[in-house]
Amino acid sequence: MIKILYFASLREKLGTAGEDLELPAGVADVGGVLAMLAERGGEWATLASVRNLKCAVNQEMARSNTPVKDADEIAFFPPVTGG
Amino acid sequence: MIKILYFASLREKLGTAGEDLELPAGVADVGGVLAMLAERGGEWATLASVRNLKCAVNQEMARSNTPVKDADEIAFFPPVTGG
Amino acid sequence: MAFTVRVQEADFDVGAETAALRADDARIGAVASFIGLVRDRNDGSGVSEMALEHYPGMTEKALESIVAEARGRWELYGATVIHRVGVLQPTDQIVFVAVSSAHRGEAFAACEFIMDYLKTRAPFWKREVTPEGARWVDAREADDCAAARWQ
Amino acid sequence: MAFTVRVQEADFDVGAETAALRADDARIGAVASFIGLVRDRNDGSGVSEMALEHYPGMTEKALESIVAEARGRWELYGATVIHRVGVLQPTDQIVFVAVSSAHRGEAFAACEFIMDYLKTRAPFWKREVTPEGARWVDAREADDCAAARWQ
Repeated sequence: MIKILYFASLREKLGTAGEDLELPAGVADVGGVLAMLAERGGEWATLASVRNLKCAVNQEMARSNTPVKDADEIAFFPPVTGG
Repeated sequence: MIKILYFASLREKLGTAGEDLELPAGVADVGGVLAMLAERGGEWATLASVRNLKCAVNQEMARSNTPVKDADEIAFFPPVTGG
Repeated sequence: MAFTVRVQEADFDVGAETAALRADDARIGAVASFIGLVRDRNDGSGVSEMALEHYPGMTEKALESIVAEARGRWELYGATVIHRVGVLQPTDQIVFVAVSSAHRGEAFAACEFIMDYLKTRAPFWKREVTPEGARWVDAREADDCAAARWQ
Repeated sequence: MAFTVRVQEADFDVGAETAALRADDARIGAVASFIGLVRDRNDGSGVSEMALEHYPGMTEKALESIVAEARGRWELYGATVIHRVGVLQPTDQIVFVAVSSAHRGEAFAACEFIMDYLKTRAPFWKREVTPEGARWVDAREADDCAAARWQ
């Protein structure tokens, strides 16, 4: 299982704050997770093309080619605006 | 009359915090005041050559050629070290 | 604790936090600090309320790593970073960053560095309520530029 | 008073001064501040006591002109400059500079500018007591360089 989290405007757009999913064979990085989610269609299909989409794996900033393995926590969010 | 003030290490070295003096004819700028004081000899003679000697006329930073006239307040001091 | 990072809903007391940072350490010659506040206008609209969301867990790690990076660059005796989350009103305090060191140059630099990095790396998101409705605040390019100058 | 300059023997309260500077002005998004403190060491010697002398009259004028110059360079909503004089001990507060504005860049810049100029233009002199006796503190070349970068 992997845990996926969505924050801020992404959470609102997707209508969920997160989910637990089985990591399918062949999905090995963040880009693979996004491709898997895109198969759902609708808002999910456009997730990967959200302008400046940010991602963290296990609470460290990540990129499309960052590896993903079982039990990881993957978060998607827009650029941060605190401070 | 002009008022002359001495601060910090200069005040200690000269043994006075200030004095009121008649402005002699022919003394027209800060350099002239220093030359007049140097005539006293002793520590006064070396005042003009104190490293980084600072001067203010009427509480504004001044230089050797800044004009001096009757009723002015002239201050001599070392570089400032506040803050 | 000379180095402190906190994420909280509660307000903070600038005087008390500054005293705690100093802790009567006589090596400290300089304390530079910054307070970020909710303004009643942003991007041309009135703002009546703001909500701050964050990523619990990652936020604290990100702030601690920003402080660690500042300590690697400058000799600091202490640093305090407090960031609020939840619903805030105009004039409310959002963030406090304070840094202590021997001399002012390093205190100013480290304080500004921490703020610049916090603005681009710590997972906080602002949502503001305006007369035209609620909206998520857009990231400012100026913040990326501010952070980039430290690289 | 949004713009305040004070020279005083009494200590100051950072929390109260910050609150007075902000005065619930909802245009303010940023407050940058600096506190200078007496250290127990300087130039390799222990310091047990410090005395601050100044030039009454000129000091206030110099500080006001430094603040006016900062206001000409950045859009500020307020500034507070407090400098103590008289006898101080290690860990005592010497100087407080705080600046409010809409955004952090101008608040940080103006606060550091005021400190750099104060260090080279405001007529204060420090005399410190060390185990080797009392001595007047020498002006640091680093302060001239810090002030020169704003020109």
